[in-house]
Amino acid sequence: MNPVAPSDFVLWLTLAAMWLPFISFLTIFFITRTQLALSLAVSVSCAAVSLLAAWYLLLGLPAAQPPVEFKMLWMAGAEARISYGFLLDPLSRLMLCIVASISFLVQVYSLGYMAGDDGMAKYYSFLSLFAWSMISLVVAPGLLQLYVFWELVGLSSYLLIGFWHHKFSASEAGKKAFVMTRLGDLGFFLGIIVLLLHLGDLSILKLNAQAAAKLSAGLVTASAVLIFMGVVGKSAQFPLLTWLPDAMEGPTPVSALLHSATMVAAGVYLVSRLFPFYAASPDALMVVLAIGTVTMLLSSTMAMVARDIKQVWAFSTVSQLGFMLMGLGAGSYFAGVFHLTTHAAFKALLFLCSGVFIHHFGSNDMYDIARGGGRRLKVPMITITIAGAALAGVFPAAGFFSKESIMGALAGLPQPGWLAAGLAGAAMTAYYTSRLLFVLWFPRQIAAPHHEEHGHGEAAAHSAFGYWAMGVPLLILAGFALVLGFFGDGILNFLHWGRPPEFFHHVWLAPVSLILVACGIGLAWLEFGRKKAAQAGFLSRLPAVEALFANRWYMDAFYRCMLDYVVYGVFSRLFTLNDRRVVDGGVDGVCRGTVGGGWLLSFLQSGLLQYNLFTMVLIIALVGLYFLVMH
Amino acid sequence: MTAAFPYLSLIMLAPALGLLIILFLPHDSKRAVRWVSLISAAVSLLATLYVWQAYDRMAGGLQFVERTLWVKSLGIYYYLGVDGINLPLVLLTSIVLFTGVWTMWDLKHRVKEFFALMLLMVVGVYGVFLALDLFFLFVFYDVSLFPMYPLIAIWGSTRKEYGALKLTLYLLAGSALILPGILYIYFKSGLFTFDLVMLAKAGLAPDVQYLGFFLFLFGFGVLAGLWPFHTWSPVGHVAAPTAVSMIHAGVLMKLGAYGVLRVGMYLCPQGLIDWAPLFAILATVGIVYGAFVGLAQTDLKYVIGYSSVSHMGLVSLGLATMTLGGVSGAVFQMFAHGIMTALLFSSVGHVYDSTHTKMIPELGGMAKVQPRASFFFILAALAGIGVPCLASFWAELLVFINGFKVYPVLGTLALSGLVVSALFMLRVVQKTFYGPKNEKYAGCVDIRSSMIWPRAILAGTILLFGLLPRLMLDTITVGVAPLVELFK
Amino acid sequence: MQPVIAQYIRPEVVAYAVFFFVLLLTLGGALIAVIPKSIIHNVFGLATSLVGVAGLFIYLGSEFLAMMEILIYVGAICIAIVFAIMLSQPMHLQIPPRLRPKVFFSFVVSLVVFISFTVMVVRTPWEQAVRTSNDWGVKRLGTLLLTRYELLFELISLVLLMSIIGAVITAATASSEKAPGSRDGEEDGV
Amino acid sequence: MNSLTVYLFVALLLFCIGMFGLLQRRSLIGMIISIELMLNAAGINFMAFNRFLGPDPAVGQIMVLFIMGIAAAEAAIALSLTLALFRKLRSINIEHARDLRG
Repeated sequence: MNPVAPSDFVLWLTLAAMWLPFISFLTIFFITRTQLALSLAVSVSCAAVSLLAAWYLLLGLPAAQPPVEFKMLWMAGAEARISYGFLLDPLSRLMLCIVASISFLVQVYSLGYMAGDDGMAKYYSFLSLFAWSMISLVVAPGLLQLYVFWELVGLSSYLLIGFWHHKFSASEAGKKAFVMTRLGDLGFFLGIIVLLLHLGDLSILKLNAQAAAKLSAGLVTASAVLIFMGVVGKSAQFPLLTWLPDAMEGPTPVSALLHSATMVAAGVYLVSRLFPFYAASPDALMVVLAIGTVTMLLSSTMAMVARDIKQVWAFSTVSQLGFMLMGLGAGSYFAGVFHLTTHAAFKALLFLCSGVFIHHFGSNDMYDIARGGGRRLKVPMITITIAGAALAGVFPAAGFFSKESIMGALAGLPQPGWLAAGLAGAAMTAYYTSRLLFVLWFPRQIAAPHHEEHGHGEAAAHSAFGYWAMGVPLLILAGFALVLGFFGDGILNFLHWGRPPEFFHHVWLAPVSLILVACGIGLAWLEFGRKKAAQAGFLSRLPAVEALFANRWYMDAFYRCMLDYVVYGVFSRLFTLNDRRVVDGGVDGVCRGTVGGGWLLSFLQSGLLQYNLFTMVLIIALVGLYFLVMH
Repeated sequence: MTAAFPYLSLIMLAPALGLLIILFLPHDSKRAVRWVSLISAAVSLLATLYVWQAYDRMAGGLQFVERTLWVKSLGIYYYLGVDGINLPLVLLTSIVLFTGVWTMWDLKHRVKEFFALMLLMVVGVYGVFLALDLFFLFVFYDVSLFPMYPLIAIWGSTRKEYGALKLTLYLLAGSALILPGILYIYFKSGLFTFDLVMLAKAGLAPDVQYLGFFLFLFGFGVLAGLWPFHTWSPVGHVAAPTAVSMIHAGVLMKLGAYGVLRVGMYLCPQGLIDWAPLFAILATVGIVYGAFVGLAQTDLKYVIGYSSVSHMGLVSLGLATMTLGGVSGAVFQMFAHGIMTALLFSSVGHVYDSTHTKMIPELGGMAKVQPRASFFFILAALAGIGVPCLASFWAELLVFINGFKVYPVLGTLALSGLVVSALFMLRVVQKTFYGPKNEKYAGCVDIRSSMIWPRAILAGTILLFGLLPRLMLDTITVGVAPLVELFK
Repeated sequence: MQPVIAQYIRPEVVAYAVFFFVLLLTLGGALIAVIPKSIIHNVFGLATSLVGVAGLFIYLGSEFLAMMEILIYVGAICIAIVFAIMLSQPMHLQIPPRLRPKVFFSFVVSLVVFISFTVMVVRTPWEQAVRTSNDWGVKRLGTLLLTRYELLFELISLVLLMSIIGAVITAATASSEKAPGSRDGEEDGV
Repeated sequence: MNSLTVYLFVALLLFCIGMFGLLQRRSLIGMIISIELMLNAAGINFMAFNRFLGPDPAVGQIMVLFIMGIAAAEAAIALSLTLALFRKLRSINIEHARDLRG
């Protein structure tokens, strides 16, 4: 379908949705930083306007609207012409809405969570920056604009993960996130260059429509896989998945934003954005599927042993992202996007609920929280259960439907192994989710109600305003997590412009996966829920395996080793040595040689008058002799 | 087109006039010296801004030309002019000079001599960028190099005599290649003129271009920090005082790349085609190598020095691609890197002045102690690692695209240098500005309100051209397009 | 006996004898001026040699120059040297032994010079220029000095004047500068 | 006695003896003496050419007169330097005066 130019109203609405967060960032960062209330007002109101615009764009435009495209030239340097503008098609409208909603909710939530923090204004400016870059990424009409904001998303997550930069671990995590995603972006950028050099135009619509026709199959696969490297970095897929669990060093609302709608979602979004392009290369899809599967299984195992509440969710994010990629890799555009949507809702909810606990008890450890009396906090306790159910894929929560559609796509594949892996993953998901929930619900010893440890900003947290600022977003998100699943068909129709492709429902699949989920929950009940349970997983009986899982399959250690021994130890040291000794040493050697030569020659300058005379006379005499003999 | 008013001479001679006035001021009138320097820098800046906005981008080519015969028997002309290539660099010089003078406002030690030498150096820099006559270009080139020695040796720190000597010797060694190159071209062309434009129009024999470009490549390459002739740069930067580092890393290193571009590539296009693979290899090695070595440094200024090596490698790679995008990217990178490095050095300069250390392990948590200085440093560091919407991103983008297009393997290697440079820059940011603060430096003051402005100008420039790259690129492309035609 | 002697005392024989005597004075004096270690002997050798040179000048037709030679060199310069010796080189001090290699190499170099110049002297075809004047008189000398060579004459006077002033200043300031230094030296000596 | 070569030869011998002395003497005064010898050799040469080859006998004599003037000036300077050197070093041994050693 050919794109149409936007009407004036849509143009300004979209630009408002895109630019208000940026304006808010600039205003807060450079002008109103010292006035907290004003800054908060600016930020939240900009986010609200942006949210409204996004919802209007999602619902207000006609369903069968052809894509709306608007471009202006941003940079022109010979071959590379980067346009700036937006592309509104169902996918970007849906995603725009998700991003705007989550970032608005997170901003509201942070009013309570971050109250009393020194850098709260700065925090809000960064949130705005994050929203701006993610929104611009989502609506980008061309790959180069997408790449630009892709990098900016990386930057804003760097700033936010390392927000409490006086903590070493936080700044370390920010750095790790940035560098590891940068590693993946290397491939992304190369892929873009390959496409640019062969196509000359990186408009997403054209790319999706024409790439297969214009490029050779090998080239499509190569560039698709290269671009997928960026996804691997951004969406924390195997082998670059270890930065995400560390990224929870940032404030919890940031984690919510990061894990649901912005940073990691960007990767999956990119694959969906270029889905027709990927679909042109079965090999590339196979790579996506394989990476997704490996990641999903690995991170599920890691989540099974983590004690840190945020870490459990972090691993679950990684594994759910793996699920999405599996869905996309299996060839179902809808399944991936649908799961992305529902996941955004329930994962944001999970983190925000955990944030309340962490905020209240000042601890990340789920046993500590349980012992502190976590279950007395009614709103977060109920909402976290809903979100957990969604994550585990329990009917009727949203996760069930989206996961079901992914399983459907996997079942359509010729090899049954993928489906088996998917089902195993679902069971594991159910296990670790319910493990955490049971620990929270059925603590072994409960401390006295008033013997609580407080996190930061405790005074503000207990105010009514703070409580409701944090509570309302939870309730809203819980609503979404519950009902979003029933909109599956609507989203399907919407995404395919009202002409959904034939979609196979496997009747036997839902019961099978439900049974597996039940098994997972049951196992967790046996170990953690029932009265006599020791609250120790079956894995604790296999210390080696547990250690393997808890140490993230030693991937971190591997990277640390690589960094320490290969990058620092070998390259950096060798090059430095080379620089000091060989290059610089060579130069110094030349200098020393010159000085030494001068020193040697200085013996000729003995200061002895007669010696100089002697030389002079001798040379004159010899020259004289030479001329006489010659002529 | 002949300008009615000699704006270019004004740009160049305003610092010279300032220099003269300073020389006649009494030794202890420090305020007057500062003000005279600042005003002459401001006059240059304003004139540059006027030329920048008045330059006709549709017409392109050389504008604001001033051409007078100087020595007839040797064919030497006083010949100034701007096109899309040197206009950004003149703008860069003006900005860095103005902010540099302002940054050194608090200098106490031998103020008069410092500003006099600095202005002298800048006169040379303007001369090189503006002159279109090889003789003048070379003379100004050396004028801009000589003041470095006293500037570093007197006002520097950390092995200053060593650094100054090394830098001077290196650069003079480069000059020693350039002069034969110029004379070689002069005699072999048969025109007996130093007029760059005439020489370029006449065209030289391929073998003359071959040798000529070789001489220019390595002669100017030394100043551009071309690997492996780069070691003067970190040592010199470490030793130099803040403003000198700013001008030196920000502007002077560009003289080298500009020389390769204006003299080498303009006069000897065939020579570049012959030497391009070697040039590209050296550039790529420089990019990767500089990043890795920077990773192992513990001195803040060394880190910046090596990042300069890495970034100037990008400039060289861009030039070696011989494509419109690549060369434009290289020119843009010169500008962006100049501003960025100036900002880095001016922030580090403040940290060093207040804490008296620039060793990374000793610092830490400076973001809490000196939020302003930290902000500027981090902004510049982010620009350095190619964060979008900051000026150097676009330049790097263009260079990488064209680098990959012309040299796929080298381009990929250079790209991987980007990851390493991200690693080492963030490492510095983390170790120095983040983390728990060192109580020893807890009482150190931040940048004063009035001293924010020079840094803010630099930061604003980075942001402005980062958000609106066309402002810069449209001009550059106009200048580069005719040059690139030579390679076809 | 008269004729026998007269047979030998022919004018040309006498002339030769005297010539050889003059040569002997010149070269022998020169050797004495150079070889002995005692500086005062050297000065006497120099004086002898200079007298010989004056004799040679007579043989070459210029009595005036011979007289000047004796006046200026023997009379003035040698005396000045003697004064310098008295002021600077205490005669009673031990004279350090010679360095044989130095003497040897000096000899070799001088020999090389000698050979090269000898070759030149022998191989050059000397040609008589056209005589424009045959007047050896002192009067013409004086006229020329004050006409054609006036500038040179003035110049040489100036050089002499300056050198004498310079000599005085050098000797004088050196002594005044030396004053503290020499005391140091004496203290060292003590 | 009446051949140019004889005089040139004598002058050459005198010159070389002077040079020998100049090169091997350590005493500054000894060196001055040697220089005087060499100057005289030059004078003999002038006179010899004047006598046998020159166009005008007055010219050679004038040259020798100039040489004498120069020699006088040279001697004055050299001797004053000797005195200065002696005051500085307490010696006129030329091997002790080597401040210019590189």
